[in-house]
Amino acid sequence: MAQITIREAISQALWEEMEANEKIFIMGEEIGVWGGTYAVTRGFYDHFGADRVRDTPIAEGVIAGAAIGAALTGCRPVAEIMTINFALLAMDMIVNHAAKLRYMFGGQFSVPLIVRTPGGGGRQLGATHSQTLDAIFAHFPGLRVLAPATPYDCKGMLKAALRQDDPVLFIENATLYQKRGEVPDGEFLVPLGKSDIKRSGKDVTIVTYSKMLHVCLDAAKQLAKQGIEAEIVDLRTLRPLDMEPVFESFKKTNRAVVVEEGYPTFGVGAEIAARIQAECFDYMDAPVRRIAQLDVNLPYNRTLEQAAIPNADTVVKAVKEVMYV
Amino acid sequence: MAQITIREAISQALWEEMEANEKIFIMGEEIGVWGGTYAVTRGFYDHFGADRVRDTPIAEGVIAGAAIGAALTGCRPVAEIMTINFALLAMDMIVNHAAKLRYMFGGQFSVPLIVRTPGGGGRQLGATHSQTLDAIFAHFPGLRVLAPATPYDCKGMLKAALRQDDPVLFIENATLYQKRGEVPDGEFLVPLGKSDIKRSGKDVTIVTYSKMLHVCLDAAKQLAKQGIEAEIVDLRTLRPLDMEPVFESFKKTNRAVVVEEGYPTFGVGAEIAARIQAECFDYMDAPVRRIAQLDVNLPYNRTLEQAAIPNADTVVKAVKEVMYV
Amino acid sequence: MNFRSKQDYLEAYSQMVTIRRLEEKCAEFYQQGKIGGFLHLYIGQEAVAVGISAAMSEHDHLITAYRDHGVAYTQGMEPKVIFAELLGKATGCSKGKGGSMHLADTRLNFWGGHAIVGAQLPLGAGLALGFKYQKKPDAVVCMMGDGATNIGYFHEAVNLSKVWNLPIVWLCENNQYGMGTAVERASAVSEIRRKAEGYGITNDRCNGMNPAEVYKAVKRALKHAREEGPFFLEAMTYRFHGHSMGDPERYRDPSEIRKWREDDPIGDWRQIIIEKGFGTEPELNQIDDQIMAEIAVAAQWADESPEPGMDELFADLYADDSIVVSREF
Amino acid sequence: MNFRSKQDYLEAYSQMVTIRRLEEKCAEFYQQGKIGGFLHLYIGQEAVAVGISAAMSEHDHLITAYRDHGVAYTQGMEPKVIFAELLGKATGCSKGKGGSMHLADTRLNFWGGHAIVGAQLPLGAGLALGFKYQKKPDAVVCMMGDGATNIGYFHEAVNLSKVWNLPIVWLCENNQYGMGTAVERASAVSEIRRKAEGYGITNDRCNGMNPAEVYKAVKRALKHAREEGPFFLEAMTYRFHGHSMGDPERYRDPSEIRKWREDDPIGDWRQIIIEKGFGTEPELNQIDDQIMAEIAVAAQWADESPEPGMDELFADLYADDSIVVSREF
Ligand SMILES: Cc1ncc(C[n+]2csc(CCOP(=O)(O)OP(=O)(O)O)c2C)c(N)n1
Ligand SMILES: Cc1ncc(C[n+]2csc(CCOP(=O)(O)OP(=O)(O)O)c2C)c(N)n1
Ligand SMILES: [Mg+2]
Ligand SMILES: [Mg+2]
Repeated sequence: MAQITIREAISQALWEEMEANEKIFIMGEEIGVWGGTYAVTRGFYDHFGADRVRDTPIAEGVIAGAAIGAALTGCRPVAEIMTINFALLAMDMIVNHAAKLRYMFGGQFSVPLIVRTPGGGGRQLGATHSQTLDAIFAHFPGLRVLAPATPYDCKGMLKAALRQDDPVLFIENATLYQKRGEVPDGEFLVPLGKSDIKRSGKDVTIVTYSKMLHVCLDAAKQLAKQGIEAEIVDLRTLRPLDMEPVFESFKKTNRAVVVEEGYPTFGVGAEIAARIQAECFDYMDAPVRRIAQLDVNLPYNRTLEQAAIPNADTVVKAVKEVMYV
Repeated sequence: MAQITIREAISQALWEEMEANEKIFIMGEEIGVWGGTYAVTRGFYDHFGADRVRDTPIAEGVIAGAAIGAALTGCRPVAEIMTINFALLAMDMIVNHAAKLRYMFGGQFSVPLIVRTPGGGGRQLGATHSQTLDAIFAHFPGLRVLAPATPYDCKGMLKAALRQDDPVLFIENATLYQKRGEVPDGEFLVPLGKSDIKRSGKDVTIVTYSKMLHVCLDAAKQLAKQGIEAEIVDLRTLRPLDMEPVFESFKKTNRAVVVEEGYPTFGVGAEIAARIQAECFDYMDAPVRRIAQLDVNLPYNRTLEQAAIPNADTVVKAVKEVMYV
Repeated sequence: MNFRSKQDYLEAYSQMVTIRRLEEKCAEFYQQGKIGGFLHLYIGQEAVAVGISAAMSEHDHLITAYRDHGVAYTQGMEPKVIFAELLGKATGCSKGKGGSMHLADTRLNFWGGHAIVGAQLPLGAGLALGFKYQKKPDAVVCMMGDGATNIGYFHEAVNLSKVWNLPIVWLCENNQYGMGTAVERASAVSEIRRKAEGYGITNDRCNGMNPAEVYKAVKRALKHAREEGPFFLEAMTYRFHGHSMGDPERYRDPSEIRKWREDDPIGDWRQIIIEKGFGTEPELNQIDDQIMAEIAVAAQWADESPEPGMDELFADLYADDSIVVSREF
Repeated sequence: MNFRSKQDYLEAYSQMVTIRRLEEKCAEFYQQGKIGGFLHLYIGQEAVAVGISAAMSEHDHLITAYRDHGVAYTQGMEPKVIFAELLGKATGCSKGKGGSMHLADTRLNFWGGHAIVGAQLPLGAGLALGFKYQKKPDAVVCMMGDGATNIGYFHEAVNLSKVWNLPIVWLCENNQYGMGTAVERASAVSEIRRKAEGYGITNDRCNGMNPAEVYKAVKRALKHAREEGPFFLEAMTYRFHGHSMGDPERYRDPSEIRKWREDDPIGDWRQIIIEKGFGTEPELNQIDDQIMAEIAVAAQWADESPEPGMDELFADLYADDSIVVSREF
């Protein structure tokens, strides 16, 4: 097992699959000559050439749209949108076209497309550049929305995504690229659409995904010192949602906290909480608590911004609340 | 009290406020010479002239963006986006600019803008033209998202919206324009951000808004015949959410069904259900049930489409489930 | 078809008349409440579709907007299948799930039918990119209305096509209006082809009321697209009916419509055929009658076709059949 | 300023040097970790900002992208306020909530600082619309990078400005790159002004390394905007540093940068001043020293300014103070 970063994991997944399958090409702003804004595709341009590593104009609509069109012809494009904030400019293409063409045309069209894009706040980029927009994309039937949080999951899920035929929004987190973790040396895939228990515990269920997984793991360590064993379910995929592991865990612990980085209202946590109370009503010893960023735009000032984003302490506090301790 | 349609109500609100305030102008596709795709602005072009009733190119980004810019200078533009589906093309302007400028620039900027747009399905327009995208816009802090359902609320809330300084997304429903209801003869306003009890009842709380209000009112009639008295809370505003009347009602009835027209997952109902279980945990006699369209794209075929959208029967069934009858 | 023989002239005539009758039948179905949603008729613009498809080879592909019945037919879709889709039947090209605005048949190199104005431009650029990337000899014709040339997608797609030198013909059907908005009320330039100059793209304008002229222009454009890169073609045309069914048509003068109707592409083409000695009035009338009968048969077949089953609600949402859609919340 | 007097020449010099020193100090703060987020320096492009603001009257307004420190200053924002915003302080123009990319001061007719590429174009068109609607004599200068001219917003906004004949100058700072992408790798035409042709908009190109030439061109452009409608101006310039701090700069040759640096707008302008006899080396050095001292004072003031209080987290989200933000979920 090798220790690699998430940057390396994603890079390796792309590289290996591109080596294996000529139908795959990548396109996006600054992915070629520059090497990727987050250096994920460094070295790709020299190795694979300008045909397979395509720098684009700043034009998110046609980046997504042309990738969809190329996917229709049987290619497997990976379109990079520099950050998920700019994906709003490609939203019509992603949710009205990538997500609908197969259905709307009675199964004639296939859109084996991946849109990779990093989200998240905490880097003092101001309100427009710090968003976690996962929930609004995951709202749409027809899409697969993935948001893995470890090098293992990132590599295995991206590789799996490149071998199936549905349009995928692959959400990364800009502050996680340096995160290290173990991956097997040889080839491996991680099945899509499966939530995963990242820590076992009997006292409380924490449901989370992406960057907040690591915040929750930290919180769980603190909690363990206080004798509380949290079970952490990493959703990994937001659409289709795999709730079974959540329900199973909840039926054991009878209380849950959902932790996400985005805006709270109409966010990811709402859906999880709503499903838990619907499916596990008789098992509820406390209401499900939701932790998210404050329901405001993110400010530039570091102190204010950090105060607006969930951290391990916020999670610990919420867990104690649902445990009534 | 006069009986008027929602079309007339919105039209009157615009007309009266435009007469009273020169800063207001309206802009959008086909609102002028054509008279509005849904005839809401019929007669405006002749009366107010081309300066105040501005037909635009088909370019949703600049429709919203130019309206924001004009609002910054002290005008009160009302931008019409022909349907909410096309608002995806203006999404960056609405959620990254209208909703953020005041905050991001430390209070210097004011965006007294209204974006009017109709949503909803059920007219065989196919997957891209039949969406109810309320939840994804209401996700964003800084916006006001209104979605009234009666002529009274439409007129009173639109007039109130035109007299305050925050950016408003005013969501109409394309199948409700003919809906009739009473409005006072003289001038009146309806305060923004207040949920409203549209039917009193003691047995179950139905939380809904926009078109589904009428579906729920029908369902309540059926239920009454079976001895079940439903209380119906009309949210009217999705951001900021006014949950107090919901909680109050729930604490009385101890059970609730949330009914919306949009996609279920990460939809409006999730937020409402999550808040109810959080705030009224000790009052819950049953889990909150959510009714929404099926979690698929909407098909063109009428039978299939109708089967995918909630109706009174769906609501009745759900109510009976939470009442365990 | 290369518009050199009598046969080709008659074939073009027959195609235009078929589209006309097909559209008239659609209007009737709509009035009967059998077709729902929006219905955008192609009447008046028939020559454009006929000319385009005639100029296309088996390696060429077409994508367009919601006003798609005409090209669906000239690309080879049978009228009965078109009707079936519009009636929401299981036998429609999209199994009744797409409707009027979403006709397509990938086997006919016909990629739709797209209802978001301008969306077909990025998608079209993508088709061209896909073919070029796969080193196929294929080229793409991407159609759009005059109104669509004002949306951001136009700019992004046309620019990219030049930067990447994609094998694509941008074909603007300038029918003078986007809904009720006359070209000059929405576009900085009313000669739409001028927009191509801003991208350094070779361009041309043609008479969209004559199938042979469209054919010639598209033929040249496709050659250019394949050999050198993107080409922009503006076809001047007019729609004789409203934007869609129910258009109050307050925005144009009846006299303007009358004037254009005098240049009915079908009537004019009849004249040309007769003048060239390619056919006589009675011969053409006979074609008319035959088409009328065929359309009636096709319409009846579609009308009697079965509706899609309820399972279609969940079918084809994902390629991966193992994905189960939640039904209870 | 009209660049006729010695005073104006020295003022322009002083402004350019101030921007340069300000940016250098920003870089230093960034390296110390005191400035966060993205930091886009204006070094090399100073003459553009100086020329633009010189040409603007009290009735003119400016809006730009994230590379905004230079114009913020030339529009009248004090260096200490700029520093304060970048340091996230309560004394910043946006109370520390906007940061480097979101400088603005509406009292200075300076409307930001916008970080979404191209977003300032629709907003700028809207400003012009607002002034025109209110029958004010005001005109707008909307700046953008070369890279921004490829996004859909560009097309929609520029087209609208012509259709509605808005009083606006579209001013493209062509610094040859959008991040690491050279103009010709992203744009169908590398002479950006050519894009204006597609909208029938009068256009011009100027030397963006000389404030007097920028001034002249903008003056003419603004006159045109006010009297006739939109104008498009391309200013040729170059950024001497990376796109933002941390740019690996693998995309351009050091020799190219060297070559451009030989045309440093400040150095060249010094030369011109000396040649015209408007100043001597020692006089100019004295100005330099004074600016250095002023910048140091401003930086210190900002550095010592207080942070915004925690209440700012919820302040100015809505105009309506009665709106309470939920905090527990
Ligand atoms: C993005 C978007 N905005 C608005 C509409 C509504 N709409 C449908 S067709 C149309 C007019 C298009 O005109 P044009 O491109 O000239 O095509 P034509 O109908 O004349 O063939 C409009 C505004 C839409 N479908 N999509
Ligand atoms: C919509 C959007 N896409 C991408 C980005 C990321 N981005 C920021 S600046 C930039 C380059 C812009 O280049 P140009 O317009 O030439 O301006 P310059 O930086 O040269 O001043 C990019 C791609 C963004 N901020 N917004
Ligand atoms: Mg048209
Ligand atoms: Mg640039």
